[in-house]
Amino acid sequence: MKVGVITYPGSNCDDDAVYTLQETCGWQTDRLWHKDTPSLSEYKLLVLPGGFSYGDYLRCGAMAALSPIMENVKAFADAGGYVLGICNGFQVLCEAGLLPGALAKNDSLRFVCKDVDLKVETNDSPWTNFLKAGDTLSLPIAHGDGRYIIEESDFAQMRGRHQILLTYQNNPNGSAFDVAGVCNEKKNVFGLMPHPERASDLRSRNGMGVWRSIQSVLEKA
Amino acid sequence: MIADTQITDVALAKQLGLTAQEYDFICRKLERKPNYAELGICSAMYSEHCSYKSSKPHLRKLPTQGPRVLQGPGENAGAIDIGEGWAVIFKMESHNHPSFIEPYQGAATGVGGILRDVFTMGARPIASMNGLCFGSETNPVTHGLVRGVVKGIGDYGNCVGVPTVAGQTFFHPCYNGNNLVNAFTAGLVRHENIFRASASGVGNILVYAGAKTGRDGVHGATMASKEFSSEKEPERPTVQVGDPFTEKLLLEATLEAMQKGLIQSIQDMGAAGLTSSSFEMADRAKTGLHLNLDKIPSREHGMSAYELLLSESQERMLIVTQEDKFDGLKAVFDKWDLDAEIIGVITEGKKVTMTYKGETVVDMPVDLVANPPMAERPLSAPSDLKQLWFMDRNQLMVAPLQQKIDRLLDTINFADPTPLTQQYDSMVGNRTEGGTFDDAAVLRLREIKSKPLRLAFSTDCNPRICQLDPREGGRRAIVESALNLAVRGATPIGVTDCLNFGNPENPEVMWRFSESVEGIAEACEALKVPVVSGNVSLYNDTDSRPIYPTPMIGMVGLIEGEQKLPYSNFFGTELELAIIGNLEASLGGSQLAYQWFKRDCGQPAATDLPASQRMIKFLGQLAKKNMAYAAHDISEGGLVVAALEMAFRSPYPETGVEIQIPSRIEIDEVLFGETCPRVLLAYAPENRVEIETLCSRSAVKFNKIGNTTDKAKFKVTQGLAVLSDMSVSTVKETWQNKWKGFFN
Amino acid sequence: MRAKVEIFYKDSVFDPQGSTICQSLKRLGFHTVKEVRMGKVIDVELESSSPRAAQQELENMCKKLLANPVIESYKIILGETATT
Amino acid sequence: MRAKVEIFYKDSVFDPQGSTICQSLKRLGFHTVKEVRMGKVIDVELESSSPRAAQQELENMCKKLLANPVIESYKIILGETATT
Ligand SMILES: Nc1ncnc2c1ncn2[C@@H]1O[C@H](COP(=O)(O)OP(=O)(O)O)[C@@H](O)[C@H]1O
Ligand SMILES: [Mg+2]
Repeated sequence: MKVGVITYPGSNCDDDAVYTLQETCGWQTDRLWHKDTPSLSEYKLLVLPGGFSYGDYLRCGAMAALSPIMENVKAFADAGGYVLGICNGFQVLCEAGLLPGALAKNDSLRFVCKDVDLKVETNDSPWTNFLKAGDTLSLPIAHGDGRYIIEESDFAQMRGRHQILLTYQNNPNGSAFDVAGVCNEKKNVFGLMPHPERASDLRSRNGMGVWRSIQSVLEKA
Repeated sequence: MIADTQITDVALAKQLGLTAQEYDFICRKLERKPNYAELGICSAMYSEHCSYKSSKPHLRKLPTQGPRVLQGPGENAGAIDIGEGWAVIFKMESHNHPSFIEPYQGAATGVGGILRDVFTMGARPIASMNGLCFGSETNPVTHGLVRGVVKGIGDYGNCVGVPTVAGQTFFHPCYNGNNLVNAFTAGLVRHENIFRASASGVGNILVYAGAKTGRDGVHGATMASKEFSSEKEPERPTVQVGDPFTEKLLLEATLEAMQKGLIQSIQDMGAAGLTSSSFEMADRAKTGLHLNLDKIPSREHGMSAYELLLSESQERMLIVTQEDKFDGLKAVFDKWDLDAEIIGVITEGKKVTMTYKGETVVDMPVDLVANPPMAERPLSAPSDLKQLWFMDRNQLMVAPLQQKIDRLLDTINFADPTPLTQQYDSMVGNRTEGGTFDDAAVLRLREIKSKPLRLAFSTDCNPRICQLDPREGGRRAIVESALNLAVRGATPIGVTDCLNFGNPENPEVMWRFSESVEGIAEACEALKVPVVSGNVSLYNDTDSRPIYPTPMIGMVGLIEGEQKLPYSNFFGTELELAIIGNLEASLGGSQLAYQWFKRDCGQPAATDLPASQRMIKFLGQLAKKNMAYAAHDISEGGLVVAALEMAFRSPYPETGVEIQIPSRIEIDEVLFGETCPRVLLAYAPENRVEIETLCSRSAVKFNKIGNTTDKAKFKVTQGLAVLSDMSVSTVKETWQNKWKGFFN
Repeated sequence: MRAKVEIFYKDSVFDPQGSTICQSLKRLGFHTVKEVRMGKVIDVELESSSPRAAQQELENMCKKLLANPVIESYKIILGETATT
Repeated sequence: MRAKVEIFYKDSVFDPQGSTICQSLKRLGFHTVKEVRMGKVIDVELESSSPRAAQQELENMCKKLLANPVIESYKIILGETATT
């Protein structure tokens, strides 16, 4: 199974993602460069990693969302391809319009790095089918701009469609409705602020739940 | 013919910080007067910050050799062999003065500078630490400084993606008006990929790479060599603004170009910018250079040669390579959206010449600039040491124990640093293991597949001891750093130091400097750890009052093979506690002495170096047993603080401690003494025999001192007498809340 | 030609910076302060053929990059110079 | 009364954010853009007795809290309303 990790200028969790996908999950992992526009059809999964693309200048993820490769990523997602955005990758997906909502500065105005308890809202998704709805999942966060913003009506609709996958048990950043991770309507695009790739072998193995979930879907596909 | 449009004289030289003798020396060597740009070059390179003219003779006393040393002091950073063909590169550096003027940018650019020192050597940075000293918490400016410095460090390191994994923060009135920001970074590299900064190969080209040059920080090096005064506004060059995004690009571009064989040698442009990087590279290779300043990518109009040479714009590199590699090099930097321009060529003749706008603006021997005359600084022992050593032991003796404990803990120096440490990304890189911000951070080296290897990092310095007895202060900084590593099971393998002192023209400051360095040297020799890099920051005074001597130590340790990390907290409520080392310790220079007498006093007892070495070895062997135990070194605040910290970090809120002091033993000395080396150990009772046996085989002392309980109390008894019985959770709450105020 | 773009969070989005500044100002004794909103201002030097062209270009820049319509609103101000 | 304070880095201070945005705009095809400086704008609602009093209060706020005189300069604009 072949997966791709995109590097933007300023991405800094791309190595961590590659390490986890390749060494821990055992998937063949290619690095993709934001300026290139390769055919993505050979990939089962694309990962937009964490970091500070373009230094988080202007707005997190805004400039990366306009990278040349993003046209291809959009086409890939439109065709039903699986796309995961972690932390800065989540911000890029929102800025690119592949996920609803937006991410703003934490209400504490501070960067925060710690383990947080998440609630698995639903397992009716390719990203959480290995988990149990209602379970607690502890994953690390490390961000300064993780406050998810969404209108109440949109939230209600997304919730009804099982698009809200993860919420915080103790909201660390002021996210609306405690949202930590959401997917699009088709559920093939998922973004989350916590870092499953930092919790897949060393600090804990809690992140494996996400990888096992998507693996089962990709293997069937 | 040299352009002499601007004539210089002694008065101008003095304005730029040179002495009359230095100016005279320069004129004699040149056989003419230097022009303005040349004088600027000398003023920067002759400054204390660049020349080490006061400190160099003393630094020669530090042991820098050892079987693992691949690169000692003298390059951008030191290199230590860790086996399997890999090396760890590390260094610690100060950014004190810039951080006082503009805490956020000053601290940020400090982190940027140390990162560049490490990746210039070819290493990928994997961990950072910082040592911070601030003035009194009641000083109104302290809060702003703490907030700015912490945010600056965090924003820069987080953005580049290097985890900040450990550090030390110390508050004391002696830093009012002159706070310290010392930044440490370590990186990983294969032996064969270590790069050095030498301009060798006549005909090779010099390439400028990275961010464009502006007027920022012109004369930063000279500023770092002057004291602050609260009266007159210090000279303020334009503050340098850090750009961590460009730094990240520069890091990736540099490592990629190195890996593709496009770089022969490289140096970052740090203090004194292009001037120091070019002259130092030529000096190391005994070559000359010719530079064309018109080629420098600049972002401001109308910059003079002087400004181009002395700008301290951040995120820039000077690269040496063969001419035919330039296209490849440029392609790599283009890929990362960075400038790369040929600005010069390596020549014979140990001379640097520079042209600008068609004129020769600099024509100077390398040696004259790169090797300024050393300064002879007289030393004299302070006359008031005996007074400082006086401590009214009786007054303490008669006070009730609980009162002493309460006062001991009533300080910002006993506080949970979580509100600070959470602002640092401590996990990026996916190497950070276990609880970060313990005595030492531990990182697994995931890139090394042939053998499980981990590195441990710690930083330490106790300025009180350094003030009262600088030689002991130097020794203790080394031994405590080493113990911080050893309690996590790591073997110390290398040291970097950042020596922060006052004005070297003050003989008492210089005496303390010399003593500290000798103390560090003694301890390093005893523990067989070499010093491979470091930094000196002098002129840390305000209104002629020097800071306490602060030789901040950064130490690196190695853990080979699979072994479980020891706990650093009480991991159960039925553990036994033992002090490894002497039961009693001296109160001289202790936190209790300061808290009680409101001044640092008492004569610190000397660290027993052979005992320290045995203890480190013992801790290494204990860690290999794969037995569950917890270890924490006993330092500031003595046993009381060590035990409380271990209780606070227990996963069980009901965890308590009971300390039983044997009869006829001095209670204060057991509980509050800080003589080094002492370690607090917690273990399951069934393991006592094995630990005791190892202790006696290792010739270290084992003193059972109490146990953990499930009563959530901190209890001290002697015989039947209960001397203290306080609630752990109440103390913990205060401990947790102290730092929150800084960040609201 | 010089122009400025001001970008603020929409009123519906909580502005933690603004409210922190407001609190701090009150703590410092500035009691006349009622409300504070914090925004970005982008000062652009551009060589457009006419003010109308400039306006159009800036509109496009805002739509494409400078502002995020989900949470922000913007205002273009032509011809003003930045603070010096 | 409504007022605005604009805060920019002083001209002599490097503005990495502005220059990164400038490069991005150029890459996106906005070739007329020559330079970008990024600043903050603070929109304040205050109940001062007079415009003069307001001006004075805002000056004090800038000096005390809003601007960092070491690297920033500020400009007070009375009476304007923020974007909505
Ligand atoms: N400025 C700082 N930067 C990073 N880490 C810090 C800083 N200050 C304190 N820490 C971390 O917090 C931990 C606890 O601090 P402290 O209580 O002072 O240390 P100790 O365990 O030696 O008593 C330390 O191990 C250190 O790694
Ligand atoms: Mg310690």
